[in-house]
Amino acid sequence: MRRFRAGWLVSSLLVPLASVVAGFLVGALAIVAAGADPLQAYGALFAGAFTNRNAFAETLVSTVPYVLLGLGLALGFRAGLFNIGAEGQFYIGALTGVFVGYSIHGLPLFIEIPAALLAGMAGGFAWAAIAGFLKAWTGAHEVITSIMLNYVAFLVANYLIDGANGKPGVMVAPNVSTPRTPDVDLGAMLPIIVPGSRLHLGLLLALIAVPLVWFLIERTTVGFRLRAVGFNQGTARAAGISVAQTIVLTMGISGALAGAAGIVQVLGLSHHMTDTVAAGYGFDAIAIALLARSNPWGVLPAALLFGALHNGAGFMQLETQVSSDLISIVQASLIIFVAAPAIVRWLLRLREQPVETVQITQREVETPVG
Amino acid sequence: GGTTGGTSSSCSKTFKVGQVTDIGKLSDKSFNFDANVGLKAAQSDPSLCVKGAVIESTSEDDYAKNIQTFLDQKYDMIVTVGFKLGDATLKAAQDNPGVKFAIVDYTYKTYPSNLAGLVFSEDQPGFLAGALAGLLTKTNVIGEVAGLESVPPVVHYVQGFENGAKFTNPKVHPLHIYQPESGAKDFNDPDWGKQQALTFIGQGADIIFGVGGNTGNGGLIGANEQGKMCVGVDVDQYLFFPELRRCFITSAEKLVHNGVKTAITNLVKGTWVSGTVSYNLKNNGVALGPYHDFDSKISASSKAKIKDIMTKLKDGSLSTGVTA
Amino acid sequence: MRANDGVDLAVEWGQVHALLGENGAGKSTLMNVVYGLVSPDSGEIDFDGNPVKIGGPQDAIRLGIGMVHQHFMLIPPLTVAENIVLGREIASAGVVNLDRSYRTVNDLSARYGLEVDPRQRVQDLSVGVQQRVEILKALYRGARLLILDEPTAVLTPQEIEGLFEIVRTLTAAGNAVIFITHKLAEVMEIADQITVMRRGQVVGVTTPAESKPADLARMMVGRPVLLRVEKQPAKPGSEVLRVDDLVVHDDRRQLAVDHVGLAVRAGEILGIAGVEGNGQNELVEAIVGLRPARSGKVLLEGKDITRRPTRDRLRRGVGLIPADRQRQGIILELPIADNLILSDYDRPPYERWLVRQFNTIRSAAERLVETFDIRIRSVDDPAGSLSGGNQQKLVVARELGTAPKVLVASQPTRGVDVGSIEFIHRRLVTERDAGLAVLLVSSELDEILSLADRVAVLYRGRIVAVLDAAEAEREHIGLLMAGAAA
Amino acid sequence: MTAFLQQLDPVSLVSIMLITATPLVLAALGGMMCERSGVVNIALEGIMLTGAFIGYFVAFLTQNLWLGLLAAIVSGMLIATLHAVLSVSFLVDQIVSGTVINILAVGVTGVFYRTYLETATTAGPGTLPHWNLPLLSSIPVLGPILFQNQLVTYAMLVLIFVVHFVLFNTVWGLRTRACGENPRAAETAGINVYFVRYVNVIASGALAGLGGAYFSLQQIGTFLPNMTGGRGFIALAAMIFGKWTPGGAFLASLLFTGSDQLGSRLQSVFQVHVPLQFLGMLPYVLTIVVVAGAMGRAIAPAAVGRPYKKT
Ligand SMILES: Nc1ncnc2c1ncn2[C@@H]1O[C@H](COP(=O)(O)OP(=O)(O)OP(=O)(O)O)[C@@H](O)[C@H]1O
Ligand SMILES: Nc1ncnc2c1ncn2[C@@H]1O[C@H](COP(=O)(O)OP(=O)(O)OP(=O)(O)O)[C@@H](O)[C@H]1O
Ligand SMILES: [Mg+2]
Ligand SMILES: [Mg+2]
Repeated sequence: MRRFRAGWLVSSLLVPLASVVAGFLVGALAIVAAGADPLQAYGALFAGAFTNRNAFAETLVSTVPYVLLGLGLALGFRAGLFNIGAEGQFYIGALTGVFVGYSIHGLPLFIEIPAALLAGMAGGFAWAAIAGFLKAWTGAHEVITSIMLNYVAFLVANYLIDGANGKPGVMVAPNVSTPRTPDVDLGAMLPIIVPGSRLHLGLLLALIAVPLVWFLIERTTVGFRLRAVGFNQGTARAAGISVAQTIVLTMGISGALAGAAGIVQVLGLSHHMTDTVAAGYGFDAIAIALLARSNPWGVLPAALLFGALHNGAGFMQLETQVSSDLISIVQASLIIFVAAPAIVRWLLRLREQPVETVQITQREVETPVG
Repeated sequence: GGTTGGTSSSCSKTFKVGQVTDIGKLSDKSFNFDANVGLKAAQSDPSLCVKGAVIESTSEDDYAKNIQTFLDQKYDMIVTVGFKLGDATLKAAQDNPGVKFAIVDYTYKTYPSNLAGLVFSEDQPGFLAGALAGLLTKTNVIGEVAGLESVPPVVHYVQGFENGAKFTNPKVHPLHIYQPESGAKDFNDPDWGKQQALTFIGQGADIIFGVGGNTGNGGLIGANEQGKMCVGVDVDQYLFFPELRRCFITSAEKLVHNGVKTAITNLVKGTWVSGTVSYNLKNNGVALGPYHDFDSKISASSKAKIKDIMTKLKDGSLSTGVTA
Repeated sequence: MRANDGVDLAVEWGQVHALLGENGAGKSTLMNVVYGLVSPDSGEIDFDGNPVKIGGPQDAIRLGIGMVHQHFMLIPPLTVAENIVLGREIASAGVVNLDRSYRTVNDLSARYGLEVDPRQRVQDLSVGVQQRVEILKALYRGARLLILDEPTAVLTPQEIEGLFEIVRTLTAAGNAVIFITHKLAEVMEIADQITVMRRGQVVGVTTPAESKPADLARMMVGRPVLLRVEKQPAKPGSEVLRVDDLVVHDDRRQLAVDHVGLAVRAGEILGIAGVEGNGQNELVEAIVGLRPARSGKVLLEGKDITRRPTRDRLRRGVGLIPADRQRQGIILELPIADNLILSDYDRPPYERWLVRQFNTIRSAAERLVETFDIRIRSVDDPAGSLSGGNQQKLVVARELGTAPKVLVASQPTRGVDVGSIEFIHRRLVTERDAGLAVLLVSSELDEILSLADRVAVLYRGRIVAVLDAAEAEREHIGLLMAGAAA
Repeated sequence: MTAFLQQLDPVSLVSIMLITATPLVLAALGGMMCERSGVVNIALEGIMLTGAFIGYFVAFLTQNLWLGLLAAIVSGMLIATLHAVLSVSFLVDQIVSGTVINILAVGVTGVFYRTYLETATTAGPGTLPHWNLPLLSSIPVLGPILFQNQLVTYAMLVLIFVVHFVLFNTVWGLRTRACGENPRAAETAGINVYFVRYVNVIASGALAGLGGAYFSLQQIGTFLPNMTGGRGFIALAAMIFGKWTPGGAFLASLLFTGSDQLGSRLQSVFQVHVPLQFLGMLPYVLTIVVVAGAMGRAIAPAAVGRPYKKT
């Protein structure tokens, strides 16, 4: 029993801790190489993420979309689907959601907010379902299609908002000089939950989403279905599970979460949409889902970590004047050590657990769907 | 790297000036970069006592936050770049009347007294460069490799350039291409730009106008590689691209750095001007760059023509025909 | 030579050493240790009288040890020749010389009478032929000690005879063979020495002369085993499953099931005899809806289900024991409990309002584990931690547990030890007597003969004969399976 | 008609298609070596970006293009080695380690560009010379398309055949494919799966690194942040689309660059006034359509993406 306890302590506390430390250490090397003082840099990063005025609130603001995006991708991974398309689904979700948001008027917020949210999620669902449908019925590899759909989604949003050939887009706000949609109706804006900050109700939505997604995956028959398909399509099919249907459904739900991220950003922050609303979220989302080992609960700390890094980066640059890309180096070195506990075990010369394979994307490559 | 320090000891008060870029970041080789040049210029000018810093925005939700970061650090002035920051800048200016704001390439209908919108008549240098191109082209075909059509300054340059070329050479056949919107590659797809230049050259073009950050620069590289002439943009690119020197006939200059430095100077000297500040040929906010290596190859009469056009544009007796 | 688990095993040159043991006894693991795939925690291996260190298969191959794994170690998209020479390629300057490879393989297969086409892709081969390729692989590497892990499961009686011939020539030439099987008759016929394992330990060393099959069975399982199935003549009831003029294609769009018609009635077992790869899998998959029927009909209790989805067919009372447990039977990564209720995961009592009912699932699973004597630590362990035989028992337990109207059982006892075979067979017979209709597909002739009430022989996708099990006799069916005209 | 042809300018169209396909093909070939041995390589983008940066950085410091080219390849191999160590030795999910490398590449190149290159005013060593192959280059149509190129493009054309030969004719290729289809079987045949995977992953780094040199050393003559612009992912698509074969990947890349160039010409030369966004969509939509319709299922190497663990 004691040895079990010790093992548990090591694997669940010491190793992750050591991983983060190791990650920051490697990041420090890069900071030095970039000609800055790591202590000053990390100090500023921390202050900018947590201790400055409103910093923690801002960190949470950045965390919200990460949580929703991370959940979406994690869910896909569990079904063996590598949904690279989060960014595109983010765009479409924001687009459909904002359309409803500025089209409805004067209804109470407990109607308008859900309406806009659902519209956004529906948009994301539909967009992701395209890739799912193509995979299920033509075998088209979702990595290709979802990458391509990202570009298409951006261009759709861009066309509807920016317009083309000098003509304004159909969704552009009248009499504003910048290409953006009208503001959503007052009742559709997510209320601020920390006065004086930008932290909005989206945080609660994200926090609710985590247990919901966990429950969906681990406790419902739908979740069982998608895990079964993720592990072994042949057996799933023989057990009467429709693999094709499951793939479309899973891609859809995954996309709905990405879409939710998009519309929540709009309803909570800018209240209107531009064609760069999703810029920069796509790959962070993948990294977060992977860091979380595709586990919904894991998404929470992973998203918080990324939110803190994202948010602290500004102040770190103000203090050090090193390129904002520095944060990517820190992110990467953190992921390496967190995703590969084996390395840390090996560094710490811990022989208890053998190197275990950490298979996060349960992709079953060999059997195509039919 | 960075722009910390630089203030001389004689300063009674140090003015802290922060710049917030749009998601194009400083490496856009365009207005974010030029604005930063202006900020650095102000900083290294000992008479101004300026300490500058920049924050690059990585996603559009950062705009308001990054401005706020400077405000929390009690900065005296904040320079923002591009229409994408229009809303965030206005709101911050209204909430912080004690802090001065300047936004590049953007105007408002009404301004608070602490906000200035710096705009530039890109059509004028575009027209002049086009006029020169019209005179120098032997094939009567010229090409423009441009950035996003949704960014007004780009369109002003292109239209000015084409009108100028037609003005001096009615037979000229201008070809232009705007970079398709792509998000990640906006203003930053030099290889694409280069291939477009090659396409134009395949159509007989002998002068390429690169107008669109690194995408346009790709066009210049293509022209240089094929031994054709090229026209730079925004700054005197002859100085920034030593390896392309032999192709530059001139650059259509938009002196964002001057604009930014002037705005900062106004703050320091207590001569702050709010509202729309337009820079044009009259106040040297825009200019036609030097001919450099082509100086000898351009006939006196041509130079005279250009001078004449310039004066006409200044006194308004000639219009570029571009409606901003 | 010695290996761990406190196992001692001594193999003499020139002898066939049979290794028996119940499922999960550790036979494969022990052999994997000898072949360097699994590294022993303690103990040593002596070869030719001197201790050797076998760090990996390279070492084993160098020493002249060859192993034929039951789960084939072949690379489907590669050709027969490529598979055989892989690792010891015939090449000049790093470039594979295919012609010489082909010739070498041809010579080899001629020498041992193992017929293969070196140019064919392995994925296009029947399992029996794949077995030959595996053996050729070992021989090509000049194995002096040949390990065969349950090699006869997929061979026809004729092929088994052929294999035994090879084994005899090998041993006659002074080589040694370790022969793992669950079929006692084979042991009696081929073995010189016999080692019996149970729960990772050696429980007996003997020879065919010293002990009878029943004794071996008792040693393996630890209790007396009935090797023959006790059953009354069937009392067939109404027709449950009917297949009319069915045509099915395989993955390569080749005709696999060629206008097959058959009917199974309640309370009877219809056996489909045939060498694997003659359309059995396609037929089974078409019946349960995993593969479209090009033409023809599948009827369940008179209702046409040809176009119904699999889920629907299972709901209506079709049960399936697939031939390949690891590809269609279980999900190695999921807990044993989930695997035991797989086909009912989304119906009450295992589901309420889309929510899975774990207590019900666990208790149901534990019941099945109990009744079917599956050797596990906990129903929460992944199914992948079970030995092959126990994985098989898991599938059988699940399918019989759901009380179907018709059970399509494909190779139901593959890789299962005698004790479990006895058990599974008895279960099938009792269910039959309770009115279950069973379509038994098996390449084990003995199994067909001892279980089936009627026997249909499948050859090249056609049913070449249907005989009454009573007067069907072995050699005749064996010939039919091998394609001799009926 | 002739006017149309003159406007279409097919020779320059095809030659531009070929040139712009260069990094796609090289990265796709790299991904192929990698995935044929059972290791997913989603890091092609990051490796190319690194190659583009290091290649130019070294060329800039030494003022020697050839050293730069070498550095691009070597840096690609180094960063690929990180991928191998993580995913082969430490059994990290291959998608994770690939993503890490992509993020890392953006960071490292961005930061060091800012620190050491952005404000540099001295000229770089320019771009790789155009080599017009004697005689060949004067063949009418083919000459300008195939035989008036720069080194990286020539290398791409040659490597298509080399990689095909290696994968399908050599001992190494046979073992590579074996490890990608069934590593356990490969091991029982006495093959060192780890070694094979390491070498292939590193080889893919060399190829993608060379692809990076295309941008900074062959086309542009300087480094610019994110100048690879996501082409690593298009290359990934081209590889899958080409069913993990060099020839297929080559054609897939041409389809992509072709539709891209066509879109541009519609605007610039034919001055068709369809919304630019739709022109921009052309290559992506076309790829989706073809992948879904014409090609159907892409059967990846069976074991790709799965860390191999000895028992
Ligand atoms: N690589 C492995 N890792 C963990 N457990 C294993 C491994 N291989 C086998 N086992 C376990 O060791 C025990 C012995 O398995 P093994 O396959 O050797 O038994 P067996 O005698 O071959 O049984 P069968 O007759 O069913 O093949 C089984 O309980 C199995 O679950
Ligand atoms: N890595 C592993 N982890 C857990 N269990 C394993 C592992 N490898 C094998 N096993 C289990 O041990 C059993 C024996 O392994 P192996 O594949 O050698 O079986 P086998 O005896 O060759 O085939 P059969 O299933 O016919 O007995 C496997 O069926 C599998 O259930
Ligand atoms: Mg076994
Ligand atoms: Mg076994």
